[in-house]
Amino acid sequence: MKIPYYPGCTLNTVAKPFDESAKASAITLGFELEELSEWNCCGAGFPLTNDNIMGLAAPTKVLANARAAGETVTTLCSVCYNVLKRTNKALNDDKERKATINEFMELEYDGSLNIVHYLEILRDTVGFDKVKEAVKRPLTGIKVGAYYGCMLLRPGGEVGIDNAEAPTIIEDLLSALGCEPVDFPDKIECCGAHLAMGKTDVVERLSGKIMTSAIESGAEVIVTSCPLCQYNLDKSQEKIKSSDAGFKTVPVVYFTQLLGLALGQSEDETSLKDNQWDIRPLLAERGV
Amino acid sequence: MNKTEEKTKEDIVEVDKAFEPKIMAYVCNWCTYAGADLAGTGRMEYRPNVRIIKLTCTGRIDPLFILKAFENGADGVLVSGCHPGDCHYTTGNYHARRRWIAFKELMEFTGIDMRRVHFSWISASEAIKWVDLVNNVTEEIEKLGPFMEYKELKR
Amino acid sequence: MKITLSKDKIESEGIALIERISGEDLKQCYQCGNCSGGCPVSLEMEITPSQMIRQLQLGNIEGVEEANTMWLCLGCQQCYSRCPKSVSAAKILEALRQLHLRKGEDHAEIAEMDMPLLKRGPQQAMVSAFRKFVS
Amino acid sequence: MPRIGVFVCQCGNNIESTVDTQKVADELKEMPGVAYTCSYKFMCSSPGQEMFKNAIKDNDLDGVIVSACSPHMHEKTFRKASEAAGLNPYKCEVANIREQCSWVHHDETKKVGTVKSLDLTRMMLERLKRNKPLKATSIPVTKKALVIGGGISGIQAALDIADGGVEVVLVEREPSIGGNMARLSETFPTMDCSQCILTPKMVEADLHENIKILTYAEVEKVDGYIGNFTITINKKAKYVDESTCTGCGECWEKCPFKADSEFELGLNKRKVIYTPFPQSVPNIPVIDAPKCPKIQKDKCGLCAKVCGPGSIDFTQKDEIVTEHVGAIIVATGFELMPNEHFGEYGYGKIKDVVSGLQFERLASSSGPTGGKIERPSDGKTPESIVFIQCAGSRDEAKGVSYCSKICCMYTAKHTMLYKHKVHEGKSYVFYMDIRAGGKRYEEFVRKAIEDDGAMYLRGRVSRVYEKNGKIMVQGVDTLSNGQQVEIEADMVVLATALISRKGADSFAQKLGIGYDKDKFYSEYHPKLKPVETVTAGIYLSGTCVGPMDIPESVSMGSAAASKALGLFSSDKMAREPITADVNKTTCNACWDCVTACPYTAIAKTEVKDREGNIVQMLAEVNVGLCQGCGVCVAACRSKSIDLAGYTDEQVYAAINAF
Ligand SMILES: Cc1cc2nc3c(=O)[nH]c(=O)nc-3n(C[C@H](O)[C@H](O)[C@H](O)COP(=O)(O)OP(=O)(O)OC[C@H]3O[C@@H](n4cnc5c(N)ncnc54)[C@H](O)[C@@H]3O)c2cc1C
Ligand SMILES: Cc1cc2nc3c(=O)[nH]c(=O)nc-3n(C[C@H](O)[C@H](O)[C@H](O)COP(=O)(O)OP(=O)(O)OC[C@H]3O[C@@H](n4cnc5c(N)ncnc54)[C@H](O)[C@@H]3O)c2cc1C
Ligand code: SF4
Ligand code: SF4
Ligand code: SF4
Ligand code: SF4
Ligand code: SF4
Ligand code: SF4
Ligand code: SF4
Ligand code: SF4
Repeated sequence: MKIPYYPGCTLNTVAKPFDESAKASAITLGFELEELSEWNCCGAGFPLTNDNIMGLAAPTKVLANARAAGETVTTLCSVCYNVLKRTNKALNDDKERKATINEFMELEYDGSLNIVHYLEILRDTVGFDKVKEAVKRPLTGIKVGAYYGCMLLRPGGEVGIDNAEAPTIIEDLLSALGCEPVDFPDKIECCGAHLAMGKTDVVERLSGKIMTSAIESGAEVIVTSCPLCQYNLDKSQEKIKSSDAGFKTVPVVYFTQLLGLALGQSEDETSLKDNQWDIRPLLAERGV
Repeated sequence: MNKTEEKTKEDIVEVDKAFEPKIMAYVCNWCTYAGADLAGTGRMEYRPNVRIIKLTCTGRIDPLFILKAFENGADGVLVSGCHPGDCHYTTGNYHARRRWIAFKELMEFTGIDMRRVHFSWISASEAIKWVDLVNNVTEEIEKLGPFMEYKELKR
Repeated sequence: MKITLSKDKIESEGIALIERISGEDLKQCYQCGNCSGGCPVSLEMEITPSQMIRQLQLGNIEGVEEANTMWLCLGCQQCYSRCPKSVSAAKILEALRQLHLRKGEDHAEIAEMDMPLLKRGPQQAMVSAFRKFVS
Repeated sequence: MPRIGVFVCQCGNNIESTVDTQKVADELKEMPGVAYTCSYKFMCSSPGQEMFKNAIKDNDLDGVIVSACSPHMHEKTFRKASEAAGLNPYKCEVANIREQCSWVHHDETKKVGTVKSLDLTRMMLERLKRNKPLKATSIPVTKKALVIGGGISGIQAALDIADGGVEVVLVEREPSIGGNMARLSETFPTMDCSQCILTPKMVEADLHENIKILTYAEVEKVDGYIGNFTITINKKAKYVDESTCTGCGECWEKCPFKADSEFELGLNKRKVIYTPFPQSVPNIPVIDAPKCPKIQKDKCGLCAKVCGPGSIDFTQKDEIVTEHVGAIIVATGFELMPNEHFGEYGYGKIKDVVSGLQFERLASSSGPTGGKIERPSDGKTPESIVFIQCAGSRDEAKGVSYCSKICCMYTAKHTMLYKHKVHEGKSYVFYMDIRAGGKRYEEFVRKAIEDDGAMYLRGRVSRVYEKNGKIMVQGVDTLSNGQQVEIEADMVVLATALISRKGADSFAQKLGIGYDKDKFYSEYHPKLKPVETVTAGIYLSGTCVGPMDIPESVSMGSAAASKALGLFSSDKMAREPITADVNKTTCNACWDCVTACPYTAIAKTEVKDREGNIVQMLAEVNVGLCQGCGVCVAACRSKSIDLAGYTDEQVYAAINAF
């Protein structure tokens, strides 16, 4: 089974490990992520203006190209998922808007694309019990905090991969991999997002609060589904550590890296060495 | 004496020899009829061209009543009942309202100028609204002149 | 600070423009404060999201123009998600930013961006920040 | 040729000053069918009416017109007089030449008024010629009432009707009457204990010779109309013989199995054979059949062994009973918004986040903790409690748009109960507005704040989460610069929205009454007919209409009872003969009238031949339900339905005389 796949700007570059481990895991689980032959950046944010439809042009172009490739498109990055899904809804909710935007499109888009996140494929198409069966290297005893951030969940009515206030989809996957998921209160709070560009002090406070919340709840590892979350959590630790000697760092990895590992990919294949805060000593310590 | 009253009084004298429109009013027993009574109790004054037929509810009004009025020499027709939501029979006037939509087409088909038909909601306390309605409609029909088409058609 | 209220101010062109850009009806907000309670950056803001909306309800655009609120909003949708009236503070803040950006006024702090670091950071951060701060 | 009399009233000078009444009388005299006319000073006076009656008799009149004041004024007077003179009252009509003529056209030359009066009377004359004599129907009234729902409101209604000397059947779906009030600890604004004031009423209802209580029972079907309803009731099997059970309690003492107590809202267990609470009325247990191993798998049977009178009967079946009643009072009450609703408030997940009603149980001396405030998770006395108002209420996005009206008050009460029981405790209340509009209500809330130290914070809570065994409440105080506030609490109480009961809409359809968008039942008129429904003979009471407190629920119960007693005050109920009737030969069964009728008074009926084959379908008007609006008449395209007193023929005759 081949599923058209939209990587988005970041997975093609700095978030390569996210992309590669996901692709490799897919093969093991019996499907293939087939990258769209033509794609552009989605805009990295759903346009919040009401009077200007041009912000919708970039994501609509992505949707049009994806629709040409099939009925479904999958994404890995939470932001891409959010933008594409909301754009699709916005177009379908307002036919007039759709018509207007189509006037600017080379390829017309009719609104009929189904946008799914990689996690949804694992849950709904493959099934977490099938994932569990495929696990070769159970990550037994590793306490993992699933960090959702904002884009995967909100607004509930428009994005809604899961319950927007109490999601469990990543935890359910982690359980299938043998990990011990750790619930922590700040898992749906925002990391600071684009304030990474300039307002790093704010990002440190927000990301720091999230990580502290995870660590205090017992997490030894944090997984994310977004390159920006990953970056903010990673980068903040550097700074927090320099100002607070008592702060214990925590490895932050993409959920697909743990998935790949559990499915039998090597530490190299899952690019574990590329993570800023190394998870390998912990794995070694636990003998997994 | 308010402004409308003064004006109409002059008019009455003046139109003595002029065209006197005949206006039929179909009103419901509970709201508009009582509103019209209140105009009387308050000794208000309005143009005398209207003849009221009291019905149970605007929902009772068959669109044919309106055509029939024109056939019998009316120059204009008024229909008025309780405000939406206030119907004595809870929803009768909603039925009436829905019926008008279909009725408008029929009217246009029969060649009746819709300006000759007025629909309105007047409650039992809105005597002034009733007075204004009658005055305004009378004035407007006066401008439109006598309704000849149907009479000719009948002949 | 005293605010002098008037119909002209409350129903000004500027307010209408903000409502048009955001697609939000400011009157719908009943000031429950939920957005401010849930906003992850409200502690950093000079005026919190619900206060910002209140100022706009009073027609006091200048009062919110000065505040850092609009430049701190992350677009995380927590405010909108939990608003009992489905008002999006995020969209209203976007409208306030647009008032600047459409006049060609970039948000000054762009200069503070750490460019070399950016090379190693995720593109999406850059794209997103540029959309929010630069015309 | 008809013999019609026309009586033109001068009303002293009220009419005469602008209408030449003599001229009207004279001109009418010339009209065909008119046998008598006159002009008279005061028609409504005693001599006027004597003259009127004599004229009818002397001239052998078969119809009369009184051209006088508005029919809303004296139509009744003149119809009564007609009847006294031997004339059918519906052969008397009033032409309105005062309110709608002499009083609004001030032309002293009398020209305008006379012309208009002539027209109005002439139109009425043509209409009258087509008036049929109508007979005010009267329908017999069954003097018995059904009350559905045995909460405080239903109990009050039942007691008032029963005290009025009329029999009442009180149907309650739970094993005991009492409703939600039975769950409350103490009640605002007077703080009397709920059980102390409710139990005597429950017992009184139980012992009242005019009240029959059917518990564990539900209304399945309602047929008929005002004065004549037939009710089908399903009495669920209790597996206990009510006639012999003494309520000794041996059975539930010994029953070895437990289930969650519905009454305690999951805070406690009950046995499989149980009464919901100790003061239950009737004090007769029921067996929770799905949970009883004896009934499911023929194992156990302990209760039967210990029951002295041998009242346990595992073979009992549901029973259908039929009741004939004249009036129905609906008092089915409310429920709270279900727990799962509050994701951001951690409900369901965090054990110490409870609903207001659960808090009532924790504060109640007959509750699971014996009235000690203890947190459900570990039984610890909470040092601080956060109360969150408007949980689900006033929340268009995720809850209901309306204000639940009572939660401001019961939250203030909760803070007091807490303070009185836990002196060291601190309570915090998040509110948006305080709605305390009742007698001594505002004072009550101020007391909670000023005397009992409840900290009121204006703002909504954004989220509630657990951290290190504490419940973190993150919200805002909009009065202090819209600042985020955070409280470490031991317990959180949600003032959850009052909502209509599940299935309230389908139950309304069964009864033929209206409901609003929130599925609360609709009053006939929200101000002036607050206990009536569109269906005559069915009345509303209590929180099935909308959120309200005990005083209001009780007042409404009494109001509904007085409506029913009014109906029962005579054996027969007079009905205006203004009702619709279907012409059986032309009705083509299109059902346009059926959908148009606001009172569901038109039924689809089958016409059968002698063999019982259906030969035709017909619309048929139930005159008991018909209110005479005439909507159906205008709806029928084949002109197969007409309204007595306002027939097409009558209306057209009036139009033709225009
Ligand atoms: C937490 C809380 C605290 C409160 N505190 C106070 C207070 O301090 N003071 C005060 O004045 N008010 C208080 N109230 C309000 C009070 O509880 C209500 O006003 C009152 O209980 C309403 O009574 P009712 O008879 O209308 O409804 P209910 O008590 O709900 O009774 C309805 C009855 O009908 C039965 N029923 C439902 N459907 C059917 C059916 N189809 N067939 C047969 N039976 C049916 C139900 O089983 C129930 O017994 C409080 C409410 C809450 C939630
Ligand atoms: C400004 C205002 C606006 C309002 N608007 C609304 C609204 O929009 N909707 C709404 O539902 N309610 C409204 N209300 C409330 C409404 O007016 C009252 O609820 C209602 O009028 C109360 O009626 P009542 O019969 O109890 O009292 P009243 O109307 O006061 O009637 C009492 C009567 O008793 C007579 N009386 C007094 N003493 C004696 C005596 N010793 N002997 C004989 N007769 C006596 C008085 O003369 C009076 O006629 C409003 C009230 C106000 C003040
Ligand atoms: S949550 Fe919504 S209603 Fe409440 S203050 Fe914020 S915008 Fe206004
Ligand atoms: S979108 Fe902006 S205002 Fe809203 S909660 Fe997030 S950061 Fe705060
Ligand atoms: S019948 Fe009417 S018009 Fe005649 S005297 Fe009586 S009140 Fe006046
Ligand atoms: S033991 Fe028998 S008599 Fe006693 S309560 Fe139970 S059923 Fe009734
Ligand atoms: S038979 Fe059922 S009800 Fe009776 S004691 Fe056993 S479990 Fe309890
Ligand atoms: S009564 Fe008070 S707590 Fe309840 S919904 Fe209304 S305002 Fe909110
Ligand atoms: S007159 Fe009105 S109530 Fe009677 S049957 Fe017709 S529509 Fe129904
Ligand atoms: S609308 Fe007329 S024809 Fe149709 S069912 Fe009713 S009575 Fe019969």
